Amino acid sequence: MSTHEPAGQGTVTVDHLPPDLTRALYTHMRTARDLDAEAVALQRQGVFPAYVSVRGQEAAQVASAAALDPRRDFVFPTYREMASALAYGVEMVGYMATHRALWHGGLYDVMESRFGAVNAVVGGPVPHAVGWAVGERMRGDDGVALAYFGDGASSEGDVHEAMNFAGVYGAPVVFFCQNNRWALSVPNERQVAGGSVAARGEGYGMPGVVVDGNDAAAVHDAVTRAVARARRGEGPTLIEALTYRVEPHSTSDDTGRYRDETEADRWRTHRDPVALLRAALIEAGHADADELAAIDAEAKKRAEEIRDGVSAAPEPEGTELFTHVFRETTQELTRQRRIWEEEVQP
Amino acid sequence: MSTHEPAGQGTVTVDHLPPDLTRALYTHMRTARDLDAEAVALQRQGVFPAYVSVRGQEAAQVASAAALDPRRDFVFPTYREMASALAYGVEMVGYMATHRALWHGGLYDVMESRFGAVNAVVGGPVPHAVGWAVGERMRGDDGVALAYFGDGASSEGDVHEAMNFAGVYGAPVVFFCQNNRWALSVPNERQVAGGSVAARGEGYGMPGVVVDGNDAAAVHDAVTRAVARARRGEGPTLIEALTYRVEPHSTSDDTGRYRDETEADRWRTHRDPVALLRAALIEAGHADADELAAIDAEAKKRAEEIRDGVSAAPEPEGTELFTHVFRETTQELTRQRRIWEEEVQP
Amino acid sequence: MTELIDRADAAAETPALELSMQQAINRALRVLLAEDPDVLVFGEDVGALGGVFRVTDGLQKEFGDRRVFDTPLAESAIMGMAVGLAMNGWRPVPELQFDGFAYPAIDQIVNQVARMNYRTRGSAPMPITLRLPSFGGIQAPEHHGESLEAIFAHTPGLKVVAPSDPAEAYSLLLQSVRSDDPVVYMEPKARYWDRRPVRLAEPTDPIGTSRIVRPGRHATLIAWGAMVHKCLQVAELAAEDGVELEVLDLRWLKPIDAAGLAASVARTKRAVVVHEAPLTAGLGAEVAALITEHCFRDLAAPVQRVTGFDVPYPAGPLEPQYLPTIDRVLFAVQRTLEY
Amino acid sequence: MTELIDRADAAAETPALELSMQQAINRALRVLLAEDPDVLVFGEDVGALGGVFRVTDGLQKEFGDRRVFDTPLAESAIMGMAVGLAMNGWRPVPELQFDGFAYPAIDQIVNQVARMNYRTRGSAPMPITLRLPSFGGIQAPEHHGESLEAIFAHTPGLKVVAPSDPAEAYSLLLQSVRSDDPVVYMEPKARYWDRRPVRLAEPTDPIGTSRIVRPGRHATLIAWGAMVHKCLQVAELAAEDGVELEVLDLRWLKPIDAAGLAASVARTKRAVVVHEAPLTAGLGAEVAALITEHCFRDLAAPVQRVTGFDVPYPAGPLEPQYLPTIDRVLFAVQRTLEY
Ligand SMILES: Cc1ncc(C[n+]2csc(CCOP(=O)(O)OP(=O)(O)O)c2C)c(N)n1
Ligand SMILES: Cc1ncc(C[n+]2csc(CCOP(=O)(O)OP(=O)(O)O)c2C)c(N)n1
Ligand SMILES: [Mg+2]
Ligand SMILES: [Mg+2]
Repeated sequence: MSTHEPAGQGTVTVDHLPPDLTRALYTHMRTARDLDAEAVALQRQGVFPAYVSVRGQEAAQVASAAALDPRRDFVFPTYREMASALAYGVEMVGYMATHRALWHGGLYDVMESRFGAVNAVVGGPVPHAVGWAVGERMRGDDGVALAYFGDGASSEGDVHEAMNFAGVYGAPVVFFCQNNRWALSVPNERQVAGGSVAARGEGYGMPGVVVDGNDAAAVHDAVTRAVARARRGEGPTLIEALTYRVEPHSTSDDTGRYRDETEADRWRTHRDPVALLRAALIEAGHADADELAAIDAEAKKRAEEIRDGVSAAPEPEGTELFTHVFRETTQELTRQRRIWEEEVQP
Repeated sequence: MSTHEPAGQGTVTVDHLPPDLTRALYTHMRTARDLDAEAVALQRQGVFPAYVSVRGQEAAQVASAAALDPRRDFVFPTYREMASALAYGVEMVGYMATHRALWHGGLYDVMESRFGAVNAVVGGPVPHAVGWAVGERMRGDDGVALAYFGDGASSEGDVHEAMNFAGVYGAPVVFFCQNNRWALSVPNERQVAGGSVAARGEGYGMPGVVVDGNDAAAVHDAVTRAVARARRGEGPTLIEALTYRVEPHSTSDDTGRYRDETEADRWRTHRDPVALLRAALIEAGHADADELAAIDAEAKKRAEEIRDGVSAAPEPEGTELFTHVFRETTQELTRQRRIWEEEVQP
Repeated sequence: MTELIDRADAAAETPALELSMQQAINRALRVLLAEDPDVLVFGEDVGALGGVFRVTDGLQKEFGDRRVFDTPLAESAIMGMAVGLAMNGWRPVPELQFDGFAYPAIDQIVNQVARMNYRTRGSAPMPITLRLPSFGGIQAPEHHGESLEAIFAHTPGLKVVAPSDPAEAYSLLLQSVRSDDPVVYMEPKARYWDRRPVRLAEPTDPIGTSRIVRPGRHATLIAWGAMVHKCLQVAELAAEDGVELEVLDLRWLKPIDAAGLAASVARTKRAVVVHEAPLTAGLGAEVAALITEHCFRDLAAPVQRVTGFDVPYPAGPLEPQYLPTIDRVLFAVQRTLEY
Repeated sequence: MTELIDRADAAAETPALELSMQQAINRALRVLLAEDPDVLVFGEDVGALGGVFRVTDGLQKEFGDRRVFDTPLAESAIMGMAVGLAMNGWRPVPELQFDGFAYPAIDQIVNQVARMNYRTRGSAPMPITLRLPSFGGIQAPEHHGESLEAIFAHTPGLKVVAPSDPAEAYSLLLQSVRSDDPVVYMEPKARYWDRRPVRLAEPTDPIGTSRIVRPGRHATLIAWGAMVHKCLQVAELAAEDGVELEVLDLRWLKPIDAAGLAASVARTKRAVVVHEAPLTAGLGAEVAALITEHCFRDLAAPVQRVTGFDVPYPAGPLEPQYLPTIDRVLFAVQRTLEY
C-alpha cells in the first residue's frame, strides 16, 4: 500500500479472462473514447457549454461498471463517469444530455438504469451508496452499491462519514476511487495526506486495494472480488484505481497554469488504457486485427449515433421547471407556473 | 494498534517522571474530581441546569493539558474538558460559568487563556486547531495546537477533513481523542468502524498512538512526545486515549436504558485514574501520605472556592445580548437593543 | 381508498387521552412503523435510549433494530443515507438530534434530498421525513435552541411543518411521512412535555393549510410551534381588555397558506407575526410580505414582527429576554391597533 | 488615521481603467495582501491556477505560496481553518469555489465563524472575509448558480455584501477585508467579465449603506449583484415610455440600509425588489417587509417581488426562464403603477 505507482507498469494481460468479456470491455472503452472525442468536438462547436473528458480513465470506468450486475446492483456516479454509464447500459443520449445542459442530472431514467443521476457535488453521492446498500441488506437482497469518487473527493467529510457508516453496518458497498492524480489544479501531493486513499480502508476495518487503473483486467478482477465479498455479506471494500487525467479538468480548464504536460504525455503514450487492452487482446488471442477493426468501426458508429442523438434532442419544455419539484405539487407553485406562462413562456 | 484494550491494565508507574510534575498532575486530578462532584451537586440543587461529568477521564485530560506550554500552545476543547482547563490554568469560575448557563462559551478570556471557548458542536473545533497550527508555523513560531475530541466525534466529517489538512500541511497539531467508549448511548462497536480511532492516523500519514487514558504518566509521555515532534516541525500526531465514561453522558442522561453498569463499575473500582496515580506516587516515593493528605485538603478547598465563585457569579446583563455580536455594531442592532430596553429590560 | 376510510374510522374511535407532544409523536411513529413496513426510523441515540427526548422510546423494542436503529455521530451521513435508502424503496424517517446540528447536514438536505426528485425528473423516490427537535425555550446548551425554518422554507423541493400541540403533532407527522415528498418536521422542544387531553386523529386538512386556533376580530396573531401557545396567552390577556385577537397557527411553513392568512387578515385588518428566529430574513418577513401582497387595501397598519433579536441564541438567563415575550407581543398589538 | 488619509490620497490619483469585475477584485486582493502582512488568501485552486474565474490570478506568484495557497477539497475545513487562523492573528480571506459548495461549510460558517466573537465575548478575533462566487446567469452545471444571501443575512454575526460593478467590487472588498467582523462577499459571476472604465477608489460609504445608481420618481427598483444591471436595462426601457424608475443597489444585504430604502420609496411611493433566489423566504421578503414598515402610509401599492421561482436552479435552456427577465420586471412595474 505504501507504493503509489500503478501496479503492472506496461503489461496488461487478459489471458485469464473470458474472451467475450474482454472484447466487451474493449468495445465499451473504444466507444467511450470515440464518444469522448465527439463530445470535445461538440463543446468546441458550441453545442455543449462545457465537457469533462474521461479520456485515459476508460479502463477504470468500464471495467468497474462491467463487474457489476445492472439488474441488481446500483451505481452512484459523479460528473465524470461517461464510460461507466456506457458500460453499465445507461441510455447514452439521455446521459450525454447533461453535457448539453439539457437537464442537470441527465435525461436517462435513474431508477430503471440503476445508475444514479449525474452529481456535481464532490463527495456528495458517496453516502447515498451506503444508504442504498444498507437498505438492500435490510430487505435481504444481495445487490451491491458502487460509489465512484475522485482523489479530490477523498478529502471531503462526506466520504469519511460514508466509509465509517459502511464499516459499522457492514454494508455491501464498493468505494471506487479513480485517483487520476489531479483534483482540478491540485495534485495528490497536496490533496491526500499520507499519499494513499486505499490506505484509509484499514482505518475503517475494510480492505483497501490499490489497482492499476489503466489495466482493464486488473480493475475488473479487483471489483469482481469486492462485489463478490459484498454479496456474500462480508462488507465494504475500498478500491483505489491509479490512473491519470490526461485531459484538462474540463473544457474550461487550462492545465498550462499548473502542470507540466510531460507527465501527461507519458501517460498518453505509454499507458493509454485502450491501446493497452487492444494489445492484450491480440496477445491473448482473444481477438484478431479484423475483429478489432470491426469493433472499432462499430464503436465509431455508435459514438456518432449518440452524438447525433444528443445534438438533436429537444430542449426541455419550460413547464418542466415546475413539474418535478414535488410529486404532490403545491398551489403556490401552480401560481408561479401561471406567472411563468403569462410573463415568460417563450 | 489492533488491540483496543488499554495498555497498562492496572499498573501505573511514575518512577520516570519528575516528582513535582507527578504531584502537580495529582493535584489537578484531585481538584478536578472534587470540582466534578461539586458540579453534580450544584446540578441537583438546580444551580446548574445540566452538567457533563469528567469523572474517570481526569488522567487523560490533566496529563494531556499538562504536557503543553500555556504560554505558546493553544487548546481547542469540546464541552467536556473541565479537568484540562484546570490543568492548563484557565480561570475556573469563568470556565464553570458555562455549566451554570451564564454564557455558552464560558466566561474566561479565551485568547488570554490560550484555551478555546467551550464548544458544543461535536467535531466542530477540530479544524480550528489545524488552522491555528498552520498559522503558527506560517509565522515561524513553534506553538502547538491540541484538539480534544471524543470517540463519537471521530465519525464527523470535520474531524477527517481536519486530519487530512493537518497531514497535507504538516501542521503542528496533536489530535487527542478521549475514547471513553460511549458517545451518549452508542458504544464504540457501533460508532468506530474498524474499532480504532488511532488506526486512522496511518491513512493520513501521521503516527496513530494508543495510550491508556487512565494512566496519567502514559498520557503525559505520549503527549509530550507528540508535542515535541510537532514543535520540531515534524507534523501532527493522533493520540487515542482509552478511558471510560463512568458517569452518564450528562446529568440529563439515563444509562439504565442502554448499558449494563457492571463494566462501568469495573472501571470505577479497578481503573480509577485518581486512585491509580495516588498509588503510583506513593510507590515511586514521590509523595507520602501526609503530603497527599495536604494536597487533598487543598484540592477540596480549591474546588469549593470555585463552586462558591460560580454560584455567586452575577448573571450577565441583558445588554450583552447585543454587545458581542459584532466588533463594529450596526444601526439595526442598536435599534433592536432599544426595543429590548423599552419592551423587555427586566 | 377503502384503506383511507378504514383509517378515518379507526381515528374517529380514538378516545381522548392525556398526552404530551412527545408521547403523541411517539404514537404517530408507532402507527407509521406498523402500517408501512418500509418506514425506517434512525438517527443518533434513537434506539435503546429512545432519543434524548424519549420521542422514539420503546420503538426499537417493538419494531426491532432493523426498523429503528442508531447511527454513528455524523449528521451529513444520516441524511445521505436517507437518500440512498429512499432510492432503494424505503420510507426513511431520520432524526437529527438538535436543530443546531442540522447545519452539518445542510448540504445533503439542500443539494441532495430537496432536489433529487427534480434532478431525476421524478424517477428517484424521496419520501424522507426529517424529524428535527427545534426552537428554543428550554435553557439548553449552545446550538440547542435554533430555528431553521427560514432556511428550509427557502429551499425548493422541501415541505416544512411545525406542529403546536400534541394532536396536531400526531396527525401532521402521519401526513408528513405518508407524503411522497421530503418534509422537514420541526418539533417544538419547549412543548414536548406539556400534557393535555387530546384526541388522536387521522389528518384531514390538506398539506399547506393553516388553522385558526382562536377566533377574534381586532387583529390576527400568526405563529407556529411553541409561539402559538404564547400567542394564545397573549390573546387571553388582551381579551381581558376587550381586545379580541385571532390566533392563526400557520403550521405549514412551506407551502404557506397564503389564502388562509389573507382570509383572516382581510377580516381583522391587522396582523402580528411572532417567531423565535432572528428578525432579519426570518420567515416573518415572508408572512408579512404575503399578507401585504394579498391584503394591501385592507391593512390598517403594517404587519408587525415580534421575533428573536438578530443575535446568536443566548444562554440560560438571557433566553427569556431573547425570545418574544408576552409583553412584546402586546406592545406590537397596541402598535397595530393605534397605528 | 494618517494611514487612512494616505490611502485616500493614493486612491484619488488612480486613473480610470478599463477593467472587468474579476480584474477589479484581483486588484483589491493585491492591495490587501500588500498593505497587511496578516492577510491570507486560500481555497480550492486559488494558487497556481488563479481560481476557476482567475480572480486570484498571479497572486501566488506575487505574494508567495505562504500568503496565497491551495487547500485540499473540503469546504468545511476551509472555513474551520479560517477560524483557527483568525484566532492566531491572521486575517483570512478564504474562497469557496462556488455558491452551491458553501452548503458543506454552512455549519462552520453559522455555528463557528458567525458566533465566535459572541461566544468569546469579544476575545477571539474573527476578521474573516469569505469570497463566494455567487448567483447564476452563466449556464453552469448544477450547484453553480445559487443565491445564498437569505441564509447568510438570517445568520446573526455575519455581514453580507454583493457588489454590482467593478468599482464597487473593488472598494467593497477593501472594506470587507479590513472590517474586524466576518463578512460574506458574494461575487456575481455573471458580471465577472464585463469590462468598463472604472476608477478604483478607497471605500467612502460606511458598511450598510445602499446607493442610488439611477435616480427616478415613478417607482424604485431594488436589486443587488447582477440584477442591478438588469434593473438598469429595465429603467432604460421604461424611460422610453416616460416612466422614470429609480434603481437602488442595496449592496449590503446585512446590515440592510432600511433608511436608504425608506428615503427612496417615500419619494417614489412604489417599489419592486428583484433577486435571483427563489421567492419564498428570499431576501426580497425582508426588503418588502422593511419598506412596508417604514413607508406604510406612503406606499401606493404593495412592494412587488420579481424573483427566481421556487424551483431548484435549472440547467442551460431553462436558466433564462428561471431568472427574473426584463419583461417580468416591466410587468411588475406596470402592476405597481396601475395598482
Ligand atoms: C463539494 C464541491 N466542492 C467543489 C467543487 C468544484 N469542483 C468540481 S470538480 C473539482 C475537482 C474534483 O477532483 P476529483 O475528486 O479528483 O475528481 P476529478 O475531477 O479528478 O475526476 C472541484 C474542486 C464541487 N463540484 N463540489
Ligand atoms: C454535531 C453534533 N451532533 C450531535 C450533538 C449531540 N451530542 C452531544 S454529545 C454527543 C455524544 C458525543 O460523544 P463523544 O464524541 O464520544 O464525546 P463524549 O460525550 O463521550 O465526551 C452527542 C451526540 C452535538 N453536540 N453536536
Ligand atoms: Mg481527480
Ligand atoms: Mg465518547
